[in-house]
Amino acid sequence: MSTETPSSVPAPAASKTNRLGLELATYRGSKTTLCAGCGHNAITERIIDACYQMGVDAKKVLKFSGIGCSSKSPAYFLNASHGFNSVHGRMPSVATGAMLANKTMTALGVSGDGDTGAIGVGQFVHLMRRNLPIIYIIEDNGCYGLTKGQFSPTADVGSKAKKGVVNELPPIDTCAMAMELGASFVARSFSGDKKQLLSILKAAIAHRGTCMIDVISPCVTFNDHEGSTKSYAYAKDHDEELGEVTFVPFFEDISVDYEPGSTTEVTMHDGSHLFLKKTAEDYNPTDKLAAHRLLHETASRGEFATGIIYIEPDKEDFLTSLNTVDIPLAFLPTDQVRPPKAVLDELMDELK
Amino acid sequence: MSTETPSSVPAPAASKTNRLGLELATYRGSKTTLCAGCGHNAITERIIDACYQMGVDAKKVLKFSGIGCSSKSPAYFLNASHGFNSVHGRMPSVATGAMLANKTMTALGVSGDGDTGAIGVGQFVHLMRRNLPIIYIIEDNGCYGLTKGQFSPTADVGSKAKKGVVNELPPIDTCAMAMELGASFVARSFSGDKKQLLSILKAAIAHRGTCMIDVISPCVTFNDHEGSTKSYAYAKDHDEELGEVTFVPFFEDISVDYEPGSTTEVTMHDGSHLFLKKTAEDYNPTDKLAAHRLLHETASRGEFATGIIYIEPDKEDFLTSLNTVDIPLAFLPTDQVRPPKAVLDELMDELK
Amino acid sequence: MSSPSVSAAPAESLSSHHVVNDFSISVATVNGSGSQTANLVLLRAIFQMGVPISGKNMFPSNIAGLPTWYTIRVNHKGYIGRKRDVDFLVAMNAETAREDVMSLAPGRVVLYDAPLKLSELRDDLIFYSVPFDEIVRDVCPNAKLRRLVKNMIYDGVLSHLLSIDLGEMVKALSAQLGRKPKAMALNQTALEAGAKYAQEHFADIAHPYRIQRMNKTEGQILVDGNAAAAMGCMFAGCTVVAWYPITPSSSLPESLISYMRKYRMDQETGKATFAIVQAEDEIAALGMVMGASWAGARAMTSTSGPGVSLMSELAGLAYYAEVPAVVFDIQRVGPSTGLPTRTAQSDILSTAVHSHGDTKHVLLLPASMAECFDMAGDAFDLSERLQTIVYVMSDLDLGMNTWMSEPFTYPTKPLDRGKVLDEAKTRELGASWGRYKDEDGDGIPWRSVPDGPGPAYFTRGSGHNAMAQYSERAEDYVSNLDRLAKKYETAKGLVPQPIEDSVAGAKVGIIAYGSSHWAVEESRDQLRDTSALPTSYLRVRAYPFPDSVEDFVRRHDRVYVVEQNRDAQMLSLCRMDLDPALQTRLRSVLHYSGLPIDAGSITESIVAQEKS
Amino acid sequence: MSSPSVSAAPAESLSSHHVVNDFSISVATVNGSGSQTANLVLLRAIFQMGVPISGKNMFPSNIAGLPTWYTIRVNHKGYIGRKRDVDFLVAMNAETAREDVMSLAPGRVVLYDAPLKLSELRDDLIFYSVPFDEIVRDVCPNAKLRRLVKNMIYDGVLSHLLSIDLGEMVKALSAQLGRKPKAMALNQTALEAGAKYAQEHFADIAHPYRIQRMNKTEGQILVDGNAAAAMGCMFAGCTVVAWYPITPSSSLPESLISYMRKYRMDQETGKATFAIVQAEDEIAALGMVMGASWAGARAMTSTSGPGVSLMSELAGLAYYAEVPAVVFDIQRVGPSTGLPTRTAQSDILSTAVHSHGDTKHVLLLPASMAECFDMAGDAFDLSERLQTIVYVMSDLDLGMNTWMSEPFTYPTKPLDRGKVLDEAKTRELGASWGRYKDEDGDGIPWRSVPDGPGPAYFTRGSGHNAMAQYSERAEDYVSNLDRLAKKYETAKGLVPQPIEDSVAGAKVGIIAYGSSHWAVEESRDQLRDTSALPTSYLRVRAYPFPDSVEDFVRRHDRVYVVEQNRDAQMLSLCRMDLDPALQTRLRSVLHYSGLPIDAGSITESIVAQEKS
Ligand SMILES: Cc1ncc(C[n+]2csc(CCOP(=O)(O)OP(=O)(O)O)c2C)c(N)n1
Ligand SMILES: Cc1ncc(C[n+]2csc(CCOP(=O)(O)OP(=O)(O)O)c2C)c(N)n1
Ligand code: SF4
Ligand code: SF4
Ligand SMILES: [Mg+2]
Ligand SMILES: [Mg+2]
Repeated sequence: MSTETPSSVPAPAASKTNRLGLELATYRGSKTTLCAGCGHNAITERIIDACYQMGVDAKKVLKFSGIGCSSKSPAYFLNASHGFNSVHGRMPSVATGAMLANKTMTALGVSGDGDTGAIGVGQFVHLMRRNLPIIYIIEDNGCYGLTKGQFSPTADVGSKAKKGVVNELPPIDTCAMAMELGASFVARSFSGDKKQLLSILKAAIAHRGTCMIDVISPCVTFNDHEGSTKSYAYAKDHDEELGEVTFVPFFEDISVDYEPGSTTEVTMHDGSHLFLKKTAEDYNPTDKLAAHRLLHETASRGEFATGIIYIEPDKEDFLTSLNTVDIPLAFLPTDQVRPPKAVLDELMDELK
Repeated sequence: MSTETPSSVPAPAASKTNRLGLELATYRGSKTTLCAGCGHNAITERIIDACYQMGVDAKKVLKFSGIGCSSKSPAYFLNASHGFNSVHGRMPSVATGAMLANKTMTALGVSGDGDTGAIGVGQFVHLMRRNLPIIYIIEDNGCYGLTKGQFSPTADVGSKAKKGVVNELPPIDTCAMAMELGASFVARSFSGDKKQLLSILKAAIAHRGTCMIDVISPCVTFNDHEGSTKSYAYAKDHDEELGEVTFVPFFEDISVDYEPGSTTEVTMHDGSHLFLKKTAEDYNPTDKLAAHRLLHETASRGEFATGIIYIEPDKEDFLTSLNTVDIPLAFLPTDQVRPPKAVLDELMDELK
Repeated sequence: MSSPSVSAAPAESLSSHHVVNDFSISVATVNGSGSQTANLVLLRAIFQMGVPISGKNMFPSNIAGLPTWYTIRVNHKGYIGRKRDVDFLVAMNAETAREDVMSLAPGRVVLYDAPLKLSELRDDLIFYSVPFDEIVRDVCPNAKLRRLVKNMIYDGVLSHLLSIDLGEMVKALSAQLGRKPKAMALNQTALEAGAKYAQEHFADIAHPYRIQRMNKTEGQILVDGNAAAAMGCMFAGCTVVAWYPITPSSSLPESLISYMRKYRMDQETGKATFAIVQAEDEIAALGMVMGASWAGARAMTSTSGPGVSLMSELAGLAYYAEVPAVVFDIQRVGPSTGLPTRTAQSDILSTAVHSHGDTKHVLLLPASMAECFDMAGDAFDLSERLQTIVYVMSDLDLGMNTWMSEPFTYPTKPLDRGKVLDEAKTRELGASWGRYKDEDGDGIPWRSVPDGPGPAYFTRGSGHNAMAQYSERAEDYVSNLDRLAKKYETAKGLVPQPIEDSVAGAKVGIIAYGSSHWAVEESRDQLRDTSALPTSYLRVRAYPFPDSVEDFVRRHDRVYVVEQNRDAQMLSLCRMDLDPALQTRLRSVLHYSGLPIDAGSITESIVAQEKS
Repeated sequence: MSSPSVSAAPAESLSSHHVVNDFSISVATVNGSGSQTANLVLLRAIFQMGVPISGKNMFPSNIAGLPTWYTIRVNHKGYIGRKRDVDFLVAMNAETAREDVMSLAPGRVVLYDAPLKLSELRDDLIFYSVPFDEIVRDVCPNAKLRRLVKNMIYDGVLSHLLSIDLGEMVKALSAQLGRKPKAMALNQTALEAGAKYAQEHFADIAHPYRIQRMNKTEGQILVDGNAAAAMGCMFAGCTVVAWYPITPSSSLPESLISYMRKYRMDQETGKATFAIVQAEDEIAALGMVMGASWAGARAMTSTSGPGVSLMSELAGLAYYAEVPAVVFDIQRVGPSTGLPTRTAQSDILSTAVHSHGDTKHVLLLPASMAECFDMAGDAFDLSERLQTIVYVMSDLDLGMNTWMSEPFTYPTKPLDRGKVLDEAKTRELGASWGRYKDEDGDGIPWRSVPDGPGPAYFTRGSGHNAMAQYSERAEDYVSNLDRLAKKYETAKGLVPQPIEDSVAGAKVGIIAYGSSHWAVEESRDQLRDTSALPTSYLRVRAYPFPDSVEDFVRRHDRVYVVEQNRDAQMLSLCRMDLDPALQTRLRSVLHYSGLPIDAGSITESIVAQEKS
């Protein structure tokens, strides 16, 4: 049946190259199998752009993910990079291990809000705490896309009042958590904000430490809010023409462009509204308490603060603190990892 | 070999009774098997005092814990209450289930900083988020007592600079997390502060919602800080008289008493120092942002803010939002849980 | 078709006469294109004509844009297992069309979307080309909906080609869309347009496959196993549900939510006699179930392989602290994430010995819709009676596919809440009560539930004696573990007993379980009719095995254990548990392609092994 | 004593002559009272006298205040398994003293703390009463330390009663405390005071147990299995360790940390050739190990039952995505939390089939200190060679108790990093390389490591074909699973092979593994000498079983599988894997009290089964 071929999607324009002399196309991955209009695809595009523009050496990149629609994305960019699609919620530990083995690599992880906020929140907490050098992107759609639209712990994104069992729970603010726990680069953006997302990604590529980027990324198929009049559930029950539960309509990408310091309203595919507030140009992201205030104040107005929320440029990262030799542990020759016989003799003598 | 007998430790004084006409002794549990001087024992005593003084009906209390020295404590108080010592880090889910089954009970959970902050932090996050009615006590000693003194994610408590693999990680502030995530009652105290801890516990008994109480509780046996000159590790390597690794000395309880608004310095058994800052009498614990500021400012001075840090008295709790019938689900009669035959007939007809 | 089976189909050519009520249809589309209504209408129309059918969906593990096959089997004898070969292909998906066509046996039929030009591929098939885009343009003015409406057109075409009464199609459509007049009207128009097109263009061709009215489905229902199990849970008095989404399990708790909200909630006050919580993961889901069961509720969760793996540590606690818990495992293809949308019976062995230490669990093995319903009730009763975790081992084929069934029987047996101390028993036992004491010699102790009349005790997963006190004594540990082993013996008499269909004089036996049942039944007929091999059959419905399993093996020379996994997992349990002297009689028939097992594969395997 | 064994000791009375170098000592104290130095000094002094010994600690699962027994077995023949009965009791713990005394066989000896007044309890034992508190007052002015120093006094008394050279005691003490002059002086004073007291008060009594110099320990070391395994890991070139504390595993990574910091870190720059991380739990620990192995490191973790259970989901990913990982399981008593400080071999079966879906794992089964060391190396080599998770199934008895051993052999075999693409191989295979392609017919594919010369690929736990592309095709799934099964076959030839000790003409065979080995060796002598039953012995050292296991069974009429669990887990694997025709030959000897298995129990069980 379906087979994801490793062949790249042809690049739109030709022959423009970056500082490594590479074309944009070399940063692409396999063809996406996500729904048309899914925010995740837009994020994939920005990752490709950012790596291309920053002249990232794809051979030095490790891609990671958990399980979910979002977690499939790493197959859709950087075909020249090794990737590890792990199990649900466990990407942080797998990425940590890989970086322990080879600290010279650049880690780029993609997770979902369910993958990170539900089953994976324990590993998320400890990843943030360690400040491991990694770009950790949450493709945040407030639902479980791949299992067909259940609410995730960040549910509420742009949605109206919802009924049912879990929906009254407050959303987890992954930015506030990341900051609280020790991540040294915390940002939020929107999948449709090309300019902002690209610049955040480029800044993250330049930062050493945990870059936690929460990207609001609409799921066009499962915005299953009973309170939303254009939702999937509504269509299922009320739509006079559709009447089919397995139909996935094609959607156009949503895109926005708005000024620093301003607020914009985005109408989602399901008709709900999202309010984004971009941090002003004079916002100082190195003041943690101010960053907390920003998050709380915008949240209390029902808005999402976007931009680089917090950054601590010089914070020591986990790998540095471990103080390993310069050669990646993965490639140490035997004589550096097997002590000489004299050492065993010494140990044996002590035990005699 | 060892057997924990259910017989109670005899109560010190006799015949004084509470509003239920019960003596303090009836609130006791089995004899503790924790080390002499362990902060956890002092907390056990305060729980007994608080339940006695509040006239709690022990038959309506459910005790929960995970695994650790701390998690053994529920065996040492309220023998008349059912208790469930679960597995490491999973107390939140077990307690949630039990309260779903019987919402008329009072849940009282005891965990450790390892049990909560390491393996259990995922369930902790979601417990806080749900605001389940429970008194959730972390007996916080900054280490794994039961497995002999490894650092826990709250390590740093009163300790000096430490070397080694994990020690450079910042501690998790469970109060800040609980608040951020939605717990409606967040407090911190010290096991040796009888007065404050007792009054916090009594307030918690009166509150409906998640009461997260982080109680700093020194481990007298494993304060294994290499940087601390009176530590266990130091003794092991340097002490001229001891020279025995399995010896556990007896310690006296540490106790403190200091005024609201003031700061006190506590010398721990290992010689390290702890600075406690009690919230002032005019501190307003209903202002979340102020509470965040308090935590951050005291932390940046190397102090621990103690007292009720945050409270949201009217926040809806999880069980209320589930809107179940008044009778506990556990005790519903068959005719309320098995729909009549007509319902099955109706369902069958729809499928024909 | 690119997937249906591992081995190639025998190249048997179709004779020129009609095949009536005995063929398979495969509709190849792209998922997310909304073909479900069309496929269900087709299925239901045939069902309404009294002809036995089954419908199986082979869908990809994504949301939209990848190939999907919906296969319908029509069989007058009532065989509803998967048929390996496709007789009638509806090719709507450009991506797989070529491969799908190439895999057909000669003489088979292809209905395809005209632009695919499939008739050029082979000359030994019957092709019907339909210009769906042209037809849809006429019937559907809203361009956005055309992709969707195309599907109903193939139903219309099929009604003509297969002689399905158009009226039954319309009736089936209105069962689906009756409450949505606009959708109904649009789809009916499309249906009729398809039928009309076929009448006009294909009237002169002899159509080899036909549906003819019978009376073999009267009174029956069409349902999927997850819905059946959900109903079972509701009627079993389930009060607490904690779950985490995972394919192919999610529709069980999701169906349960709908049923419970409709029938177990006061429609005015919204007050519910249940609590359903979407947990943060499977560990939390089982933790909640155990907490709730411990506190006296009837609690369950539903998951699939990866979730079961995560539950391993708590499963051991349930076993050792003797806490009831009901877990549905809707098995899918492993190892690891595997093929989430394919079926298997491959969690059997690891679940039977789930968790570290000496643990042994009770597994129930439903094979039909009725058993998905009934065994939900059995699971709660057994779990409370035995005070342990009970797994209901369903699978994707049962759980998510559409099956015919007799209507379910209303359960009249009172709920068995097990040995829970009531006032009288509390008084009777008095101070001699011990939470883990074998009062009755069956290994099952008396349980005290919080807030009930019994005394309090402290539940723990660490060492304890009969009085539930903490103990590290070797004697206490051994006697407790021996009692647990005895309780497991007791379970053998309480679990659903095997069902035997023995044929006098048969030397060959077959042991099977769960969804393999239907293919086994059909294979037995094939073996009897074409290989003159009469077989007896024991369908195992639970683990641990009642004694009758050993008896059955003893009474046959050779016994084939048929199952859907690579590692012969049920056979392994037989090897572990049955008389060593009988082991040489046991043989294995395995199927593990992710597609439901089919009769032909079983027959071939047994015939081959009988020869060797 | 309240715990040593399930069945009662045979009431055999001691004859009046001396027993030399063949008895057991049990020191009953309270944990946290600091008796470890005293017990190790006692053990080491006897060892220095050339007499074979073993020391086993039976400690509670808490930190201080509960009963602990340290048992030392002295045996001139070199039997170092547990001895069921205690010959010499040192009773320092009021709480258990009575029960400990009552459980002794007649004629045995008790040394006790005078206030316990134990001599009143029985008149068929030899009692020595020592007023420890009085003696300690004289030798230790610091009142706080007296509780501790008391312990060294019993060593002094024992040196006299057992004829242990006091000089050897002092030497052993200085091996422990040599670097701490004050502690050394204080303890030596206490030791001498104890000896003096004994000389003065017990000179006229005939002491029944005696140590006499031999030369059976020369050149040997004393070590515990966790330290041995840690050294093994260091010399195996381990570079990444991720772990989570759990008894009885913690001392393995903790020892490893000390060794690595000493020998694998530049003492000036602090730069390390390793990374050791205390993870947040066992799931994360295995995740880190897998990430590290995937990226090319030699990575390991160490845990016990509850941790293994939690690792279940990731174990399936390691199997299916073919990622190396080394996991030490230092087994303790389950189910659930069970008895964390007691020993068992009860994770065997569930670990062999760990995780959902069709999974099968490689288990290594060390039985000695040397094997704890060597198999650490084997585990890394096999895990990288086979590209899968490998479990080293040690246990508490091996891991935490003190054992004699020949010094370990320096490994000279080059590290086997397995089939990792280097420049040449990358060029050779070119575009035909497929991550999951069976290039060499052994089921083992070639692996490309990130940042190495090979091409990039996408690793996933979902369905994939030989080229590592996502695939849901039935054919791809089946061929991949079949290749994994073939790889598992290949493993049989690569794992450590069984060690056989066959006796000509023996009709009875014994199969055992791991820490049971020592009791089996002793039992075989008992069977031969007292029951005239010669036995052959196959010690299995790994799973899956090499063919020699089946051969061994074939060559014997009856084969006893000896193991330390309730559910006959290794026997179950034999039942699953070995020729069904051989099954009637297999029998079971089980021991599951949490205490290490002893020879007497095995002998009794085999003799009884031979009779029946
Ligand atoms: C252990 C386990 N439990 C459940 C699942 C089923 N599952 C697959 S994806 C998913 C949720 C994905 O949600 P999210 O991370 O938000 O990603 P999205 O699809 O929304 O991008 C779940 C529950 C699984 N794969 N593994
Ligand atoms: C799954 C699992 N992993 C590890 C352990 C071992 N273990 C027991 S207690 C404990 C840590 C306890 O630390 P904490 O919660 O801080 O309690 P404390 O003993 O310090 O009071 C650990 C790791 C376990 N019981 N279960
Ligand atoms: S289901 Fe939602 S999240 Fe998944 S691919 Fe489709 S639009 Fe994206
Ligand atoms: S080890 Fe520490 S935490 Fe545990 S009981 Fe002793 S003092 Fe308390
Ligand atoms: Mg999501
Ligand atoms: Mg702790």
